[in-house]
Amino acid sequence: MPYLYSDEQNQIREEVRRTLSGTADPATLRRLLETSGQYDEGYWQTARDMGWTAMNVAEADGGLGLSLVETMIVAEETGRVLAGAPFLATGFAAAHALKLGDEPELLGALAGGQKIVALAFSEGNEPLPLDPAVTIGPDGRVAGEKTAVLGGAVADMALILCRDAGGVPAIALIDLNSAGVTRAAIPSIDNSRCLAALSFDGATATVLPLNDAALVARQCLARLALHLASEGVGGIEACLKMAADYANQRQAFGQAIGKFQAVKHAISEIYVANELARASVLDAAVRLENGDDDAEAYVAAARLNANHGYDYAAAATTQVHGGIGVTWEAEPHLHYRRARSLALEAGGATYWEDRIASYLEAA
Amino acid sequence: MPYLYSDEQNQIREEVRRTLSGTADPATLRRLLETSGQYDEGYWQTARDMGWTAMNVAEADGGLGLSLVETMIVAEETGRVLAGAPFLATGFAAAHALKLGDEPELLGALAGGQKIVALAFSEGNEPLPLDPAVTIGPDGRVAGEKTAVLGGAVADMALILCRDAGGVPAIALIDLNSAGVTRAAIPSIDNSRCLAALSFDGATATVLPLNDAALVARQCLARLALHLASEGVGGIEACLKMAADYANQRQAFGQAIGKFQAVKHAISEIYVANELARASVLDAAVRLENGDDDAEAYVAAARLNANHGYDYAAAATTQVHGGIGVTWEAEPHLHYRRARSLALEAGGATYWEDRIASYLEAA
Amino acid sequence: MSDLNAFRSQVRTWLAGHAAEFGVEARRGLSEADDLALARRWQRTKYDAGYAGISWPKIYGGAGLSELEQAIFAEEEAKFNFGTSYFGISLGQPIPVMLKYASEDLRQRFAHPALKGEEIWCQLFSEPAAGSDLAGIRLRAVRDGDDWVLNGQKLWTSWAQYSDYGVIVTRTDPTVAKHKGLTYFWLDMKTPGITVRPIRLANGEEDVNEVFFDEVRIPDSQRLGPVGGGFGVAIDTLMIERYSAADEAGFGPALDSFVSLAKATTIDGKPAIEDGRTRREIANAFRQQRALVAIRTKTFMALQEGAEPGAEGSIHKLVSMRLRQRLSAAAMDLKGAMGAELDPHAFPKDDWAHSWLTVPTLRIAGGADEMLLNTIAERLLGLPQDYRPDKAVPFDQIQPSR
Amino acid sequence: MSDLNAFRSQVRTWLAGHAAEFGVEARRGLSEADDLALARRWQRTKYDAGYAGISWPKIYGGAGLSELEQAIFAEEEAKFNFGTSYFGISLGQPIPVMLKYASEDLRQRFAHPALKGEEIWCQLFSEPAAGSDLAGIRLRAVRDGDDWVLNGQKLWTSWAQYSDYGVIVTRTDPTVAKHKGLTYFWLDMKTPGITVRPIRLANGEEDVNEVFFDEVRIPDSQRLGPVGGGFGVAIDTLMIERYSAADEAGFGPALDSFVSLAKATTIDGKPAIEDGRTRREIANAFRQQRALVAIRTKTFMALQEGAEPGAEGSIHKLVSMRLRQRLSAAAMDLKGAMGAELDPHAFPKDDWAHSWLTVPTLRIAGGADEMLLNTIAERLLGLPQDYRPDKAVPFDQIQPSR
Repeated sequence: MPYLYSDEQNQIREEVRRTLSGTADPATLRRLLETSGQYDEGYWQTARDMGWTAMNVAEADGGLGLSLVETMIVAEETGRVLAGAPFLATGFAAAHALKLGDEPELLGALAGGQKIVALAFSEGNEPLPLDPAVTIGPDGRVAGEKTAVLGGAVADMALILCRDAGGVPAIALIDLNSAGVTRAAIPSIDNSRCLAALSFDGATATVLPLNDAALVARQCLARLALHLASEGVGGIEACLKMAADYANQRQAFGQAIGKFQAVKHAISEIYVANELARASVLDAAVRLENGDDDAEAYVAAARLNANHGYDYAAAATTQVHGGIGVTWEAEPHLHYRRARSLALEAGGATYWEDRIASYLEAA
Repeated sequence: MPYLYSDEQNQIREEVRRTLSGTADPATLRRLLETSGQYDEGYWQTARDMGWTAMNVAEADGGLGLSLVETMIVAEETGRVLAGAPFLATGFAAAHALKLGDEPELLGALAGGQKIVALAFSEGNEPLPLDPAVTIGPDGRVAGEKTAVLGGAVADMALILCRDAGGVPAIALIDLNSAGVTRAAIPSIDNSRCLAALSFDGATATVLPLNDAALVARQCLARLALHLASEGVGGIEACLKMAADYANQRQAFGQAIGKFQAVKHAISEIYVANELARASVLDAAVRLENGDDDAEAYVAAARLNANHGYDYAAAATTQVHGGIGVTWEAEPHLHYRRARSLALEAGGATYWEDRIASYLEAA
Repeated sequence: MSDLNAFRSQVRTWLAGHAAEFGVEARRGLSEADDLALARRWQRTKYDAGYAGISWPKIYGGAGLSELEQAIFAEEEAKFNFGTSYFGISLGQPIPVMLKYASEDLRQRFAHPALKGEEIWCQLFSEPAAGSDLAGIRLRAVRDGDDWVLNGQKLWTSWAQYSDYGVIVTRTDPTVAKHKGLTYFWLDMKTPGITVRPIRLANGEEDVNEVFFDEVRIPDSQRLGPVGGGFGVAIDTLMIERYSAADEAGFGPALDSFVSLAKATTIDGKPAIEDGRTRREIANAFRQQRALVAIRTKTFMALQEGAEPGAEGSIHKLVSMRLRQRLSAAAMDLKGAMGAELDPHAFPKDDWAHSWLTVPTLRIAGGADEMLLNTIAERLLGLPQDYRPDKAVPFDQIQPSR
Repeated sequence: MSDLNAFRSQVRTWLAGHAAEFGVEARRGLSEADDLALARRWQRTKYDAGYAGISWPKIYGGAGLSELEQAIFAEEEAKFNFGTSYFGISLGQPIPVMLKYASEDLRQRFAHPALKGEEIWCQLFSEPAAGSDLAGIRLRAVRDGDDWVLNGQKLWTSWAQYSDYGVIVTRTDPTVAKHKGLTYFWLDMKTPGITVRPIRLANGEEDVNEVFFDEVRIPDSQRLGPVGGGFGVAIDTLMIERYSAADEAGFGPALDSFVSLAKATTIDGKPAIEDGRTRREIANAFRQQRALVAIRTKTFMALQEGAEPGAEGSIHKLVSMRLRQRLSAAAMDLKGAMGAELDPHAFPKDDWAHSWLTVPTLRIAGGADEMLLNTIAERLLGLPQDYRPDKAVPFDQIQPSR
């Protein structure tokens, strides 16, 4: 599996970028920030129309059967323009469990963009609770609460990581519009991410027939993390361009501020962060695509590189812009918010650091 | 207890600085780096002649009975000139146990500079082993090994943190020149620190009559840490001056390199680190002098500020000097070595971080 | 010191007695208009009790005490999160400059209403093309008989939307070097031709403004300092560095609150407080915050002995704001996915996400990190100024920002 | 790719067969003279096997393969810590420049002995007042008939003490702008008037030298490039950026060794590998090192498709060296008081303290961090060059370093 994009892949990127340039814009995101639980419907319609929801789903399941690399190209481009909805990411992660859990119909609906599926895994501050507090009974009744579910305010369905009557972890599929489900949008630093608290009180769900649900949940989380990392790479690159352009144009003390080394070096550091994150994400995608045993550690590396890089890039871009950078109308805060939101959405730094440390410890 | 130096304290500083300027010099330290287990005898003779060994020992015990603040002034000045012997630090720490352990004779000899006393506490990588491997029998016979004892290659006596027959921690005083003691100088990044491995095989020691030897050992370690932190502050200040002078004088690309913000800001950061470390050390000294219950947490803060600041200052000064900075004949590497050595000598970062975290956790 | 301790305990008691009426709980959820009204009542209450201008002369409504009592009061007051920010600029720079440069009549006229919170003043300095570079301002003032006519724009003017008066730096001669052609005035914000437009900041708040000047006519009697001497008066304004109330947490949440959070959360199923990463984060914050407090204590003692404030403010801002940004992000990490939650009614002092969202503004406003590092290098360490190609060039020949 | 894989495995086998005779264990404890002698034998062994100049044309003793085979060999060779550093400069810059600028006779004369390790070349560029600023060199060359007479000093010349020949940049016209008055030569290091004095570095080693020139006379036939064209040839020399053997650990100890250390030590009585601080350190190193490897893999594939090397070298150096410094210090911390131990016979690749002690040199040599960041900004991001007041000024009117 090559580390260089093919001509076809480069064409896909061009097409995605062209399409998005007429669709997603900062003004829309700014509007979405005002209230919780809303997303960019125009962008999402485009994503469905363009078949981005179908890319990594097999042709037999109604998808386009493209590789992870193409999927990550789309993720990166959506991250670059701060697209106002997280459903490509959640759908990409959920598809993995739906495939293994033998849900061809929903998989097809997900690929076709008819259904939005979220991952309801995290409890409290644990992204993947070893011993979930949410339970599912033999009758399929779910009880308990999942907080901060990415896309949960809008999604049609969710995959719930829960504990069955035997105390064993299970993944259960639930219709979020069914009786016994309450959802409350959570106001957040980036409301377009549609975080929600989900309460289950007697709602009925279907346990997916999986050999090792805990392992599948972990794999889904890794896929979510990889998608978010790729969005982050797009964000870093957007910051890099924005900062360099501004530093070339803005004058202070009689010269372009890009001549001051403090500014110049801060921007070079964004470049370095971008190169690290970009190579790392591609590396993880290739290893995951290859089915390597140790792919999770490389996903962890990609996620950490993307999060560190994006957090840094957004803060540095703001600082380079000075006063303008901290106004509502300027773009830096959109990246500053998105970067942090991405970093929290699929497990914080400690979770992923531990994936790497445990992998090397055992090696 | 004031945070401003009195006129007398300022005079002491002036006198110490004047005395040292004719005594300790980089050439001597450079020579000492060549072989392990040697120290700057000229400097040490001066320290004894000037009564610096006696400063913090009570007058009744043969000392000068000055406060911790005066002691820290001397420590800072010796750190500034990279004095080539660590015995003021070890003696200052040991005096605490000797006083509580009722050893007036040795305390007097320490104050008078006739005896050098080291702390033989650490085992493996633990600065204060909770359950020491070195044992002392009912007959006073010591068995086991202490590694990397600061000043141990030269000291006359050592205080050993050991376990008595009842399994209880004890502090035992031993003559390092007595039978059954083997010492091996350890070649190190700063040989003037006279690190040594001490082996005890049937040597006889005297257990100090202490109510809580573990607590006293911890207090001794805190005093050692404070002294080393103060030496570090002197080192940071020396780096600051050296870097600023060089940046003003050295030209590249047609101007003083101090005009380049990368250089300029790096030096400002040394200044900031110096101010933090300096204030923090004084704060800890005042609290320790007052006998505050929480003084140890402030010593930890002082030590961490000094270590972070000095490690940074030495590396940044080297970088500002460019090629010259990494030659044997230049001073930056002397500070780079000393900074790291100080940071390892009384427990690494994790030990002191844990002191703070545990203090706040319990608060 | 014991007098000061007595003063501190007296102040603390008095403040505590007013906390319910004016403090953080009374403010929670108020609209900005209601919050301002409450803040004005609080300012008046302080004035009546002699706490509004502690270090000001009595004839201007002050208590005639020292900067130390002023600082003690501010430190204690900050603990309750009263609504004081509306008056910070007003009483911090414009009025002290008026007390230095204006006639005695004007001093009497303006000092009392400002102290009572009845009138608010703003400081019209920054412009779109002149943020860090104050001498680069362009707003023109042209002499016309006994008047001056102002045209142009100011930016980042704190609380201009509530201000009754302002002080302003203008360019009166563009043909001389940038520092030399400036002149300083005070003016009534209701003068015809002034338009104030609030700017929404990244954290959603609107404490700064654009202010447009369209043929604004003011008499020469409102000039402060000589024609062409405006840069000096402006620097004087900025140098009114009083020993200001500092907060080692950078006015973000206190470290204790991080420790509590670490006790209440887990990492990989174990208490987060036991994880080395959390412990290092706590230790790093403690060591730096305690050092800032120690620097403050030292400065305080030096002030008592008559010293002038030095670079402590720059160090404090630089270190406390970086730390606040880092610790806020770390706290959000500890909370996991819920770390992104942003309660619209929380204050930055109580809430990590708000704190994190607001801190970039503070790393720029009132001296960006880069400018603080320059100042330290140039003023304290004797390092040379950066290259400034426009220094000796007539202002009208400098290439503008594209 | 499969051909390359076959080449790699063939190389690996061959190298492994020589490790006992020439590798790290054979070298341990040798004097530098003995180590050099062993290294020369190793170089000769490679020459005889066709591995000394893998990407060089066959007529100059090479194997006529691509940079990729060269890179693979270098990567595999680095794992054994053979003594190769003495020939790194020699074969890296001077000989390739000779192959480009010298006559065919000279190419034949010099290429083979250099490849065999019989002759060593140095590169006489930097001077006391010209480190990062190459165009600032002062060493004078004055025309005298068919000769040039050289006076002045070079500094930081790697392995000059063992060198038979060298290439040199001189100032032949100080009355024109600094970049324009330079001329480039090659010379015999035994030419009368040349004195080499090794410089001891902070880590105790002596791989660089001062070289003094006192009335050193060389013929004009040893000139490379035109009179006044020396800066161009010098830049050409520095731009011979081959895809060089990179090591994600910055040629310090591998991350595995840190993990092993963390398993073998304790923090507060518990295994250090379980402490969050250690885990974060490991994760930070892993994420960055793996990203560097991924960048290398990508570059490698691009080279196969005919691309030119880009900024990967700068990123690699910047990131790997910072990381090596940080990880080395962290490893020393893990070892506690024994972390300061410095075994005089250890190599930086095996030993954390040595690694830590040597890394500051590497953050300066071959492009200081600050210069790398400038290069990235200017060449890749289109940011402007810093202010350079001496750029257009005649060299003899530039104010010297005090």
